[in-house]
Amino acid sequence: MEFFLQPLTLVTFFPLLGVLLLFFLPSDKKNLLRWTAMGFTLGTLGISLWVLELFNAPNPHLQLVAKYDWITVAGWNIQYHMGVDGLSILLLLLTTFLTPISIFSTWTAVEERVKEFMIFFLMLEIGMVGVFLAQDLFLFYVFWEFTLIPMYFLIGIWGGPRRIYAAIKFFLYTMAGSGLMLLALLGPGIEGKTFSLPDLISSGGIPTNTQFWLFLAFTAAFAIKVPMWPLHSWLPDAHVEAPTAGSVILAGVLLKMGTYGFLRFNIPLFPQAAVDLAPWMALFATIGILYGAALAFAQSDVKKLVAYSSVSHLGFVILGLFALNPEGISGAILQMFNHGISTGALFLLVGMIYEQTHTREIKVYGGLWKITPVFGTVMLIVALSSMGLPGLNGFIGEFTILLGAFGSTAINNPWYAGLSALGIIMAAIYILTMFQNMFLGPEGSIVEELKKRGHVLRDLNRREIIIMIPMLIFIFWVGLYPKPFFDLIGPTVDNLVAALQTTTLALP
Amino acid sequence: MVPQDYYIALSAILFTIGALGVLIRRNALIIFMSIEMMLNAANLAFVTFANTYQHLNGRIIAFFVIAVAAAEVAVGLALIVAIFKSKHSIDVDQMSSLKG
Amino acid sequence: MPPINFNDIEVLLPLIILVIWACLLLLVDLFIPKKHKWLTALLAAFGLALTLGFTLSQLGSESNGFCATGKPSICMVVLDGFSVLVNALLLLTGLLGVALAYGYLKRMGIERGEYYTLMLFSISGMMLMAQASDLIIVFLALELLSLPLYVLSAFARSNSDSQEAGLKYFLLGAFSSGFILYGIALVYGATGSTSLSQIFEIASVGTSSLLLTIGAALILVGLGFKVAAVPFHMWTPDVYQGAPTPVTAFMTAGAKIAGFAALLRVFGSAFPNLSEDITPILWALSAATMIVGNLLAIAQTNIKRMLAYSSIAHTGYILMAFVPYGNPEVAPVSIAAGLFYLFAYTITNFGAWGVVIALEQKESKGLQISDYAGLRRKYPVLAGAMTVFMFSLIGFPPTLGMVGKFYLFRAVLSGGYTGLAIIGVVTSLVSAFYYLRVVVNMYMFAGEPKTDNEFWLRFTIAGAALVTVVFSLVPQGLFAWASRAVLKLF
Amino acid sequence: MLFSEATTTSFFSLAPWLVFAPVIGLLINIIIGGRFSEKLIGAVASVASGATFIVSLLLAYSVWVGHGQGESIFLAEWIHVGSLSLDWTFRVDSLSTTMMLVVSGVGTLIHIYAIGYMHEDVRFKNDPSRFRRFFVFLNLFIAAMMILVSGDSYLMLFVGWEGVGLCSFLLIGFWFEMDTLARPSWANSNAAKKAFIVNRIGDLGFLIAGFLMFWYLGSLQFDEVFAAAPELADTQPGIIIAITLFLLVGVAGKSAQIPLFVWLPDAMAGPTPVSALIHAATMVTAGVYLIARSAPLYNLVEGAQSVVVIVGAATALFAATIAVGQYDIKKVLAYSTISQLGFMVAAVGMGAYVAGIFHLVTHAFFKALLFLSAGSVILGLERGHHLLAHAHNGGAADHDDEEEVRRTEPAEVFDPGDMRNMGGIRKTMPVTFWLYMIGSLALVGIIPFAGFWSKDEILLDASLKYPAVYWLLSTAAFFTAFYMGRQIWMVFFGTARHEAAANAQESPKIMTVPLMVLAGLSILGGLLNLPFKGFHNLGHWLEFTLGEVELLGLDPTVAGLSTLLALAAIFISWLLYGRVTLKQADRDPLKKPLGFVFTGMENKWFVDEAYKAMIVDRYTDVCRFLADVIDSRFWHDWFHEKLIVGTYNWFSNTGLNYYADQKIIDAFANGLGRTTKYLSASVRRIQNGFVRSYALSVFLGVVLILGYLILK
Repeated sequence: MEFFLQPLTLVTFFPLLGVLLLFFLPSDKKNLLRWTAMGFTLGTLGISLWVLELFNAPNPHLQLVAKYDWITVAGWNIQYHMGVDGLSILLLLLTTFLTPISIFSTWTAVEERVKEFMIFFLMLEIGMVGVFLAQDLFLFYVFWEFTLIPMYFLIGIWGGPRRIYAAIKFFLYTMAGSGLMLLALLGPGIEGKTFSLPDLISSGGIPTNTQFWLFLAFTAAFAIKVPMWPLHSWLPDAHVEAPTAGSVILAGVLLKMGTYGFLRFNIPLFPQAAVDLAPWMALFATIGILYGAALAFAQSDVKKLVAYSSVSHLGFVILGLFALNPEGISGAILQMFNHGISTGALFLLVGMIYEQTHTREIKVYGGLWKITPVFGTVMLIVALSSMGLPGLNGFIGEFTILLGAFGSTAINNPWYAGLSALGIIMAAIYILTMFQNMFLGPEGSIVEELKKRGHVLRDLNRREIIIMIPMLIFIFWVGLYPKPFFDLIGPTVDNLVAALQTTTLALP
Repeated sequence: MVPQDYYIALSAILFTIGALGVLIRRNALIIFMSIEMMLNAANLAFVTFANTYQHLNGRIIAFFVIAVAAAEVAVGLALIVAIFKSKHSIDVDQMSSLKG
Repeated sequence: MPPINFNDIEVLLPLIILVIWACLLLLVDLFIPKKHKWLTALLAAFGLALTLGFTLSQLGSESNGFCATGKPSICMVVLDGFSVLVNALLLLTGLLGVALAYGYLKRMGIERGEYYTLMLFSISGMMLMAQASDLIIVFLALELLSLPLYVLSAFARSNSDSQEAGLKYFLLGAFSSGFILYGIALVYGATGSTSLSQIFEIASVGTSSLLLTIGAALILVGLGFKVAAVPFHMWTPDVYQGAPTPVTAFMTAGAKIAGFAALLRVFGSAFPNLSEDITPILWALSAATMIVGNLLAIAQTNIKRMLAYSSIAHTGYILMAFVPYGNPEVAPVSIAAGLFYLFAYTITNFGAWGVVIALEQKESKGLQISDYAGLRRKYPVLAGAMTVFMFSLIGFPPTLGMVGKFYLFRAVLSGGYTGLAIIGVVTSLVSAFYYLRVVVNMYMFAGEPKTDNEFWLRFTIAGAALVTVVFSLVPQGLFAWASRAVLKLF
Repeated sequence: MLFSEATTTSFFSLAPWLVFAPVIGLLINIIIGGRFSEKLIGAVASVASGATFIVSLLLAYSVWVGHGQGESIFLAEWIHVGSLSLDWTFRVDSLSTTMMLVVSGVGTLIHIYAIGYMHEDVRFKNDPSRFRRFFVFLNLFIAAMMILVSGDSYLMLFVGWEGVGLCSFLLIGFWFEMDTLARPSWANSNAAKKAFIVNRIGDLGFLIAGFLMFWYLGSLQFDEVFAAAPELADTQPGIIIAITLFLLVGVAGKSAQIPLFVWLPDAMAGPTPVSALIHAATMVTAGVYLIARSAPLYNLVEGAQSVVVIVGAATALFAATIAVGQYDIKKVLAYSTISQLGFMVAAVGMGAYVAGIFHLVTHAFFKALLFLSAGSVILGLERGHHLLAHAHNGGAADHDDEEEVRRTEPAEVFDPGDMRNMGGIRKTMPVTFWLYMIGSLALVGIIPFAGFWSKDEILLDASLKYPAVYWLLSTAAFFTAFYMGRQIWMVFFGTARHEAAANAQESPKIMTVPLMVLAGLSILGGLLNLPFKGFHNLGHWLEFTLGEVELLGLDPTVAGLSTLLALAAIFISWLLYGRVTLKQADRDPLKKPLGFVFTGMENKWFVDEAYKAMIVDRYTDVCRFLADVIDSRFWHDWFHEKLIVGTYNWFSNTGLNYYADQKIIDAFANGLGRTTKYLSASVRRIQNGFVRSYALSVFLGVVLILGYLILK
């Protein structure tokens, strides 16, 4: 019993109760199914808030640790080891926050096979929360891979016309990376006789050469997940075909698993390699930022646009992480959260209009702000947050990241930050172009077409507004008063950077 | 006395002939006979080595092998007969409906 | 003639019981009317369970049996942790095989009592293989397990595919026994003995002779054939497709376990000194098997064939663990990993074949992957279980397959064969292609599959799925077991 | 710290209300404004803006009684991460209060004016519901501008900096579904987007300057930066130069200097109060404020200063020449604004901060006046035009009847802003005419109007420090007088060239009264800083913040020369435009003598076209290329689909003659080349079902293994 009452165990496996309950509910009572799933995700959110309450921010170490022997025979030393610290607390909250929002957004969007949808969604939440809390390499891997399965079904069953293609591509791509990670995480596990991350870090001393290869292997998994340029090819397909809720979770949480992996594993576990390779990571991040932004501009499909913008935004996160200084890393963590909120909100909004018009072609829209003023205003705020307008959340993250990267001794080249800052202009270009083409200008052809079909474009309804309000609150909150967020992150990051400085040669 | 190397060489040749027979012939019975030839080549080797080491082991093994070969014959012939009954042919090349 | 040694009997006790039971069953079956063949099945299962009980009671004991007079190290059979676990696994395979077969035989109209007897005999051959400590016993056990399998493959007499499968298997099997026998002869020639312990002693003294190495290589070929390693695998898809499905299920697991047991036993205890020569060959075989098995599986539309190639691929994975067999530090991990993976594979595999059997209709209908379309809607539990099996075969959590692969890779990496491990990972990725195809069909396409409600089949499938998931979450016990499977060395 | 001076008369703690007041105003209008009447909405917004003005006054008073002692008022922690620590802190000193007063003062007047203006505008454009939105945006602008001028750190300034950029975007694109002539079009939204993006380019410079400051000077807070700068200037002056020049990029964006000025003329798409408030009086002067604020940095590096001067002076002249060739009443003013901003930038570049700020203040007065008067003219023409339309339709001219207006579609495309449609408005709109005259005279710099004093001070400074620049600026001043003269003659004198002009109607009081206030300020603004000893009020006031500044007297030569130039220019313009009234279809009289030069002026020297050809189109091309060719065709289709998926297909084909599972592979199917088909056929042959070939495989395996063992 003690095992199950650990706060972190509870927050991870609470949705499992929902899954079990859903199995026994009749599949034709759709609203019952929806509210059950909603209830359990809200419950998880509640538990995660309890975790936040228990979390002692100034303590830079793992907290609320749940540690039990799992497999400890035959030379194995695998533990059920969960813990939360400044690196993961925000992402935990982001996950538990976005999941109910996504489920709420499916009320009218998912009408078929509701029961399965909800089951998969709850399973997905288990995996995602587990990824952010696991402190044992093996446990992490299990959760990491597990998230793939429900997402695969979510895309493959409830997705768009090319859903199966997208689902398989998503699955194989991610699996390709994680396979190498599997080998790599066995490396320290065999050498160090343990899979516990804190133990491995504190024992340290992986030879520089080994660090290098293991770093690359982990990078393969994380870089695909992020996705870093040039491994991004699966993302637009997956995003375009995924149902709205899937896109939200995919962009909001799943991609963060990659950047989080870098932060949790690559940097502390292979500090020397991280320092040595930081310029390369920065290079790829910078290319990703510019490339993603350029591509986003050229898209005619709004979901693709947002997908490519994710490539660009997550480039910022990578850049910040490998600045390897407190500014960059804190900024990157906050930016993960921000991106989850902003891009999640973008996908939600795109989904809301798609539900009415069934097209994602930007061309056919136009002048929506006049027809649907509330929708337009919310979209504007979210879009501005995505392009990093000061006063909104995106800016805080991007600014601190660029600031950190600019003076980073690890990257040691202000050009990366300088060029990446171009990404901010390019973000303005594609976001504003998108906003203009959909919401400004004369009425688009879709309005006429809908009229012919007897539809009138409606503004956001109450449910949709309720979905968006918490997103907007976070957008403003982080933008205007990010202190509580930085307070959660700061101590752990300072500790991490200090540890880096003691374990590596290159950092002064 | 014939040197034992000759016996071993003979056994190797017999084995090879047997193996090639399996590869070349199309009649299931002849293939089967070739396999028997391979087994007997091994028997010859056993007996020769037994002679070299002055053991009984190798000779006893030869008897085991003969017994096993007999069992194989029983099963093999039954299979071949069954197939002949339905297909009226024991050409192994005609049995290629399973492939790919 | 030496007096009967009860110790010898004890070493082989489960095997002896099983053989006697099989012989009795053969007789009893004559008196069981055609309508009540379930009784035969039940008796066979009971025999297997009984033997399993005896086998498990042997856990922890270690001894030799049928030793040369005055030379207690030169023995015919051996009892050790490894053999007990392999035997237990084989008996489990048998039980699952019976469970899968019962309804199927009835449905297909080929219900005859000999089926179970033949299975019991084959299992006794397999068990003997795990316990053999003399090459000639290995050969005899090989024949004992193979001959009933030839017959079983052709068991559906009216089905020409089944006949073809039987004959192909028989011809090629006999062909490969020729190699193994000749290999034994050469080893005998090189060392003057067929006893594993003596071969080990002699081989470790002198420099390794070419004769010995070639002999060992030929034995490897023969065993490689049994476990379906590339390039000795070509019979596998044809036979697995043609044979009645429960036989196939039984073969994929049983013959593989026995083959690997012999491989480990022979090479681990007799030829560790040849590892310098043999390891590269094993490496190549393993890599080729993984690659060819997975790539050709992609092309299949028939689920039996696909699973056959998948079985080849899994041979490659398991072989991977044995590549560092000559490294005394890694060898125990290798054995444990291999054994664990065999267990994981057996459970998953039986589950998957169970679903295949459930959907198979007369005249080889319902065997296309596209016949699985819409399974989710009509039979959600079946589809769910199949999904679990497919993910387990890919090696995805939370399934046994994933834990097994984890264990395997650990062994390989411990031995320092990173390249092989990478091939393993990449080919698993390739394998996801075709396993997912089944899942896609079940969940994302519409169709009207049909299946009969057969309790034991359903029970087996559900049980396998449950075990696959649950034991992946609490594998501690299984790991402990696997690690007890130590080869008794001399 | 908050009340370290602890004077009873200190109102410093009110500083946050600079922002809160307009935010409360806009929140009220957003949340419950839907139920308000237009008057009430306007009143709420104006009161909010007025409250800001009062707070500004109180703050200025506090600074004054504190003998110029400024205060930093801490509100809340903001970004504290690593060694970066920034707070929401308001800086109240003489410089920032000057800006606050200008912004909130002019802003409030424009709020009031806009109540009248927008009332009509939304009706002419057929969307009265947008009235509320306008005032929300205006209040938002005031809030952002207040953050800009009161920020205590570069980053907080940047928040306001981008915030006003956003408001500019929103307000330029206020009528986003049409062009300036209310035809359905993308023009207005394009202008809005252009403004934002060009500004962002400047902001990039700002950001990079910030990064440099942080890493080399250790902070972004003004005082800390300034304190650390001298030391750095000794060791690495290059860094300071870089910082100041990157800041200049930001300034060029926001204050529409070369080469980033292109957005401002387009920004005239916004409603006229917006043009007046944002794009003339306040926002665009933020760049000037930034340089003045960064004076301690600029003072350290003379090289950077001269760059600023050159940019400013060049802009002043360049824009002035373009203004000569424009026909749109607002476009002329827009280029005039750019030109005047050039004056200011040049001034602050020279270190003549007082002159720059002085001109900023006076310019705010008279340019706001000019724009608003121009707005009045435009509305007057609109009214006249609608009157005509009604007359033609035989209906009564009742403008307050919304239904009536809505049904009335303009019979022809009529551009009420085109000066070629005007003429003789002097008579129909006398109040506006006089207001416009005052504004023009102030702009042209006729003594004693405000513009004279401030411009003269800049010219004087230039003549002392940068003689060449002095001549550039004087030439610009000459052009200024010429284009203003041209405008006045074309708009107000002569006879009407269009019936609408003949029927133009004067604007209501709510619009003209604020204009009168501005006119008063335009006349008397010079009093702020007369070039006589004891009258350097602004100079002394700013000294509190900027440190010792040089206070110049009046140089009769410079003043006389500039006045002469102005009068000469006006005279020439009368010769060309005033003597004879032009006909509507007439070519511009300058066209003939100047030829292609005038064509250049007319077409803004083709800068927009050049940017489009060199940058905009190229950017689009590159993006398209990356998206279509590199990412889609090469990376996605070729590499992934052909190479990876194609290989998969190929293996599918090895076993079978057709795609393995059509339904699934459909998605992957991309056709196989002949080579792959051939290959697949040959591989298929191996697993052919023949026992003997299987045996051969075994045999070959044996041979291989034995071969390896023997030959090893």
